[in-house]
Amino acid sequence: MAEQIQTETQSDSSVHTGHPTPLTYFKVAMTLSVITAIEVGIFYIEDLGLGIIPILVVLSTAKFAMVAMFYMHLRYDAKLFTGFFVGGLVLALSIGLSVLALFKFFA
Amino acid sequence: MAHAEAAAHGGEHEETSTGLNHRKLLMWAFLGSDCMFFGSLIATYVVYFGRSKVGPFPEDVFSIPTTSVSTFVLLMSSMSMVLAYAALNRGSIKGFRIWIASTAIMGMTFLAFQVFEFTDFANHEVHLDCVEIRTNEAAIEELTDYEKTFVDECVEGVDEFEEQHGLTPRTNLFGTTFFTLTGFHGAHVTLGVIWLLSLLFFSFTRGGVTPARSLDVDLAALYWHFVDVVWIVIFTVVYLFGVFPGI
Amino acid sequence: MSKIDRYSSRLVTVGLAVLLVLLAVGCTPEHNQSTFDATGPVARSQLNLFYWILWTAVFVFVVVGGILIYAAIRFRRKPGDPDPEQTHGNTPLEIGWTVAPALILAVVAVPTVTTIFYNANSPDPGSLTIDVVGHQWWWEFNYPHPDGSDSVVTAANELHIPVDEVININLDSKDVLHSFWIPKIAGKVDLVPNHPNQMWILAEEPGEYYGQCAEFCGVAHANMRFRVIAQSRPEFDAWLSTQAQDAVEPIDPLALRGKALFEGDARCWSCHTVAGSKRARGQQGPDLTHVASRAHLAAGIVENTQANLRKWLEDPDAVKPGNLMARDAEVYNDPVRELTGADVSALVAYLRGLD
Amino acid sequence: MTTLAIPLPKRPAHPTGVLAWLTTIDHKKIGILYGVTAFVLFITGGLEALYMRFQLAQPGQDFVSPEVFNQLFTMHATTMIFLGVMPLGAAFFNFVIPLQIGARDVAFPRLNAFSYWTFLAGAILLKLSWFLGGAPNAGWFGYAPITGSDFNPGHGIDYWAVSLQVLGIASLAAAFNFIVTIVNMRAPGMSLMRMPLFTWMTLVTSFLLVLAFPVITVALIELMFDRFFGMNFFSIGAGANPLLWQHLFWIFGHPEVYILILPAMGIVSEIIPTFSRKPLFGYPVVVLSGVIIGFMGWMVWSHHMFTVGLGPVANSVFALTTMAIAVPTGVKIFNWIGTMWNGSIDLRTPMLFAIGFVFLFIIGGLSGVMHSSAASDAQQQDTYFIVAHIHYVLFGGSIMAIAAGAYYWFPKMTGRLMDERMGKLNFWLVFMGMNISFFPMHFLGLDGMPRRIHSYDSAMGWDLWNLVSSAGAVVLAAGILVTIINMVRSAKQGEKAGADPWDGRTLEWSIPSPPPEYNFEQIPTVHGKDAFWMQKRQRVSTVPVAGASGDSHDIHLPQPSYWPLIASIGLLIGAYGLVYSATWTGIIVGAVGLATTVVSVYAWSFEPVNEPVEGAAGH
Ligand code: HEA
Ligand code: HEA
Ligand code: HEC
Ligand code: CUA
Ligand SMILES: [Cu+2]
Repeated sequence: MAEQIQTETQSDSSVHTGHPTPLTYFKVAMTLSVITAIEVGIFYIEDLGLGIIPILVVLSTAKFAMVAMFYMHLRYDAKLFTGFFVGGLVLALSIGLSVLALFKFFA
Repeated sequence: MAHAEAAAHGGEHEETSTGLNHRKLLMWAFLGSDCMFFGSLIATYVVYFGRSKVGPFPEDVFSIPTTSVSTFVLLMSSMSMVLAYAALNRGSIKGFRIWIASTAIMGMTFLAFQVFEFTDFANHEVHLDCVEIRTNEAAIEELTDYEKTFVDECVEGVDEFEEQHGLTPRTNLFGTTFFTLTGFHGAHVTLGVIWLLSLLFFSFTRGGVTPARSLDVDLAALYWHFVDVVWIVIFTVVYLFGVFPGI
Repeated sequence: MSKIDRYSSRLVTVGLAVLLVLLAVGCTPEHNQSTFDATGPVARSQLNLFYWILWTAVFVFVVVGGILIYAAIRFRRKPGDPDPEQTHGNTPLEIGWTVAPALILAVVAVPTVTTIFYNANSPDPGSLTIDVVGHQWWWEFNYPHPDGSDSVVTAANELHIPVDEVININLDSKDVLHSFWIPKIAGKVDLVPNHPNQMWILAEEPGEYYGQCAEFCGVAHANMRFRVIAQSRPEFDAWLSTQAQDAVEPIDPLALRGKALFEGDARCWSCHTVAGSKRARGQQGPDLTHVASRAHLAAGIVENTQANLRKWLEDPDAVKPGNLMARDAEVYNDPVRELTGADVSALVAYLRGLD
Repeated sequence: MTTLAIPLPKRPAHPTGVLAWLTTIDHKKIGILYGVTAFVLFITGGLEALYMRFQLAQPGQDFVSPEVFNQLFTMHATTMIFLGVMPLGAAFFNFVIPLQIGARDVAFPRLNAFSYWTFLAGAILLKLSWFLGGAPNAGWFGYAPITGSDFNPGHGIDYWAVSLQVLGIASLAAAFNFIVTIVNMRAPGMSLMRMPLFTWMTLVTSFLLVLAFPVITVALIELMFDRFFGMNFFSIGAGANPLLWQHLFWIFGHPEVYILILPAMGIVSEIIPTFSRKPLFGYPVVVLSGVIIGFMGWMVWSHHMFTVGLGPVANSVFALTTMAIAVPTGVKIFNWIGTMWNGSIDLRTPMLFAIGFVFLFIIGGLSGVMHSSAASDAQQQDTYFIVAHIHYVLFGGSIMAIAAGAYYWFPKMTGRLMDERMGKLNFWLVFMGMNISFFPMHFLGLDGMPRRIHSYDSAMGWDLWNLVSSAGAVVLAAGILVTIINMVRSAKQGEKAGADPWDGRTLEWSIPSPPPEYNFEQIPTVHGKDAFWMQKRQRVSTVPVAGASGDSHDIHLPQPSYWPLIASIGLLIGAYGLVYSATWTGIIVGAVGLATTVVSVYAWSFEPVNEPVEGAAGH
């Protein structure tokens, strides 16, 4: 079991599936721009009310994920890196949300 | 070639227990840690959201179109950063220089926007068209909460009311938390720009920046992209949610 | 039983005895702030919960600590011992000692949650409500006016409550954090500026209870105390209606001179309120309208006697180091305005009359 | 594998004397520096405690003024936690970890030196406050708003905030370093589940550090901005909520207490198997429980805020999560006992301290569970009952384990054993003193004695137990005096230890004491847990890794460097300037310090790398 853990990481790091090309990077950039444009666009639709929150959360999470996966090449890199980063990220997110809840922010 | 290939992957085939490079591991651990840093700043901002006792409030000062442009610039800088790294790995030092320079320039553009924004907020003026207010009942509804508190200044004979009510870090909770959060993001960007410019500079020295040492660039790039994703969050949470008129 | 076994079981017995003796001498309900002498439902619910957990903890301690010491003694190495068997674990055992603590905790968790909710929700939100405001380093108590109007009756440092009635308390602070604690009646709740809190209390027996600020609040934190006087309803009503009245006008010439000083050169008026006086409307210090009716001075620090009042006015810092009157009142920090012995006598005469 | 273009310079002649210590980047020397410095600082914290105990020995005493008393408890706790226990832990991380994992150094040796010097800078800055206008006085958790300039003019709080930031930089740098070292530099064959327990707990602790310190960094930044620039984070007039500070502080603070105890648990998990001659019982579960404790440490912070008015729902949730931590902690305790069971127990001093640790920690942990019951905690919070808990877990826990570790690894560090008879005396004095001093505090707390009071009235009935407690502190001090004497004497004339005085189980015992600079002549290959024990008993040989040189002359170690030291001096100067940033002198001094640091960081990164061939890159 222990051995497995190690060899797994080892093999992960040496697998390089389909390296991205500048074209990929460009496509990602275009997608990011389009999403940003959508975000700013729907911002002016007042009728959305509170509904804008989930929409924007989803859209900006998508942007965040794309940058992390492609530009920071987490998608192609060792899982351990993703672990370190996502660990901090998820912890920050959950604690942040708990603090807001404790301040009755959602009430 | 085999050499460049190895380097292209950030020297992953090192003789370490995991095969991963020390510095790269350090960088990722640092980024995880920095999430907690920005998480705390953002939480502070949100906890105090809407609790300022005096204005100006977000809707008085924010300009979404302006910030959208600077956001766009920062996003594009991430693209040019990754292209710089790709160029270096291809062995094109010239391509690298071009892209890294444009990344730094876009970073500086973003900072310039921020400086502009900060001074603009600090010099914010309350501006009321008193004639309009007197003649058109609905005009008051259009004002922000903060501006409404000045409606009484529109006494007979005043056609236009104008007064400086800037937002500084001392003005209210909003000013304090906003400037601190975006200021620390700006400080990260500044550090990044210095880093990028150093890389550009050393690409002119012998053996300074080479495909074999692309890890140096990789680390700077990770940092840069991280600063970018933090802005993605700030832009949504602070700017878009902050002044969305529908909420 | 081997010698070692006997030895260690005796050790455990002795240890247990020592522990029980310690616990017995440790509980001293007669002490002023003992939590073992609960005289109200809130404190009692907390005490019962405490006992429940205490015995659980003692049980765990005796068992686990006992086994630890037993093992340390029983398995001592003797010269020439071979290596012991190299066991690596025992799954059923390990599951057992994961589940057992979880079960014990469940036993503690249930009464914990019920008590939390019991204490949080006042059984009678409509009954007498007192606003408590914490100041560095004294207490302000505001009661609803007996005439039913919206105005309040302000007192300081002595909380009078009717016995056997639910009292609702609103807690607020104007400066730093404080904590409101009457060990025999209820556990503490903090006073947090910009974050008002509520609690409820009930005293079952008439009498005087000690209270104390429990959250560090600066130099005189140790001396930020108060008393709770629980009395019968009629006594309480009588007390409240006296407190609602304006201050007594002095007739004695010395006291009159004291009043003049108070409302004049000594500048006491800038910090203290004396109801009925036009000048004395200050808010920084305790309300002195009925200061003579209080049993203690300076937040429960000294008895309110003529001599102590004199000492207080001569040198407040000597009575209560660091207090804000000594720091900020001009008569103490501006040599030109210093009070003479005669001034003090006059002020004492005046204040002693304010009952 | 990255091959270096530049030829490695010849290994330089070693600097000698003081210079050798100032420029060293050898993890063992840095470990010793950490240990000695932190021990001295621990004693200063102890002296601060003794002052308090003298003052409180009898009612109504005037031995120290209330102002000074407030500074005493603030400095006592800040010192003990940040300058005592944490760096004492770091001393062991530094000295032991590379040896336990079979490495020649840490991943970033110069960063490691920087961590130490920066820690020293922070310590100096904090302690200087006593002499430069007054120490901080708002308690170790510095609750807003009493730390604000309105209620706290003067520079005490500035020193506190700034020095904690400096110490934070030191801790963060060290933690990153140890994460990379442990993840990346294990000897071949040492998989995660073969790592010694102490290494494991160090890894968990390091993760807690890198995730917890940014939070207090932000809290302190907010405090500093309020104080220096008149911002409003905690300004009541502007509508700020002081609970924000409390949340940020305890989100850091609770993981922090596990940062203080997990290394201790790691130490004990090494000592108990060694002196019982048995492998650690239930190794995977002990590892897992450590990880779970580290993880659950994030879900309980509001148990320090049961009385601030979070409401019954939040209080219940945090009460339950807090109680739950007793389960993984209990698992550890039971597995230690399981290790001793049927063992062959040698009650040498390290083992005595280890058993003392387990015993006292059970008491401290159980009083922790009592606090976790939010409703009854309303009677205990901010009383001496809490003070009792603090000291049972921190003294009975962390310090006892650190003492155990000191006796255990002293021979490895110095080549000499500590005196056994004095060791026993040491243990019993400390153990008795600690109980006499801290057990009565339970009674005092339940008897209504609040914490942080500079004096009390005889009428309250607290005289007896306070006197007993103070007497206990004197016994405790005597015990610690014995530690000092024993250490100093043994370092000079103690019995020669040899490589493996305890019949140890882990790799550090396979090399000479004190270890040569390069640690391992040949990097060992690991075939299981307790690698060295296996080698000794089962005759499994450790074979050198292909490629690693077998000849110590060929071992290239990173060279000593000035830059870490200079960078830290820059930080010290800069931080000192920051305290006075309201004045021009302050700003100038601060700028000079900052510039020094920036320059030395640049110089550092361009210094010839001189990486050892093995790939332990020192960048
Ligand atoms: C090393 C440091 C350390 C450690 C390890 C702990 C461990 C624990 N602490 Fe402690 N704590 C502090 C340091 C520490 N604490 C400090 C410094 C403060 C005060 C801060 C201040 O205000 O200044 C504090 C305060 C504090 C409070 C706040 C009290 C208040 O101010 O009102 C609480 C409340 O829940 C608490 C709870 C706990 C619990 C439940 C544990 C648990 O982790 C303990 C778990 C261990 C055991 C339970 C014992 C062994 C287990 C068994 C034998 C199994 C069987 C057990 C059962 C079934 C119960 N602690
Ligand atoms: C690791 C942490 C740690 C340690 C080891 C200690 C150790 C001790 N503590 Fe500490 N303490 C805390 C952490 C710690 N404490 C914390 C977090 C608080 C809360 C603070 C707050 O409220 O903010 C606290 C608070 C605290 C208080 C309560 C203050 C108050 O609320 O008013 C008291 C009171 O007695 C006290 C006493 C002691 C004593 C007597 C020791 C003893 O164990 C000390 C033993 C050491 C010595 C006695 C030194 C030996 C010295 C010599 C031998 C000198 C001779 C030699 C030479 C000069 C060469 N501590
Ligand atoms: C700067 C404000 C200030 C001024 C001026 C001032 N006081 Fe006070 N006074 C206080 C404060 C604050 C307290 C509460 C002290 C404490 O208990 O910590 C107090 C307490 C008292 C008390 C005790 C009240 C009680 O119930 O315990 C008396 C009596 C008193 N003041 C009388 C006077 C007299 C007489 C003068 C004028 C000579 C005076 N004060 C001037 C602030 C002031
Ligand atoms: Cu008020 Cu302590
Ligand atoms: Cu805690």
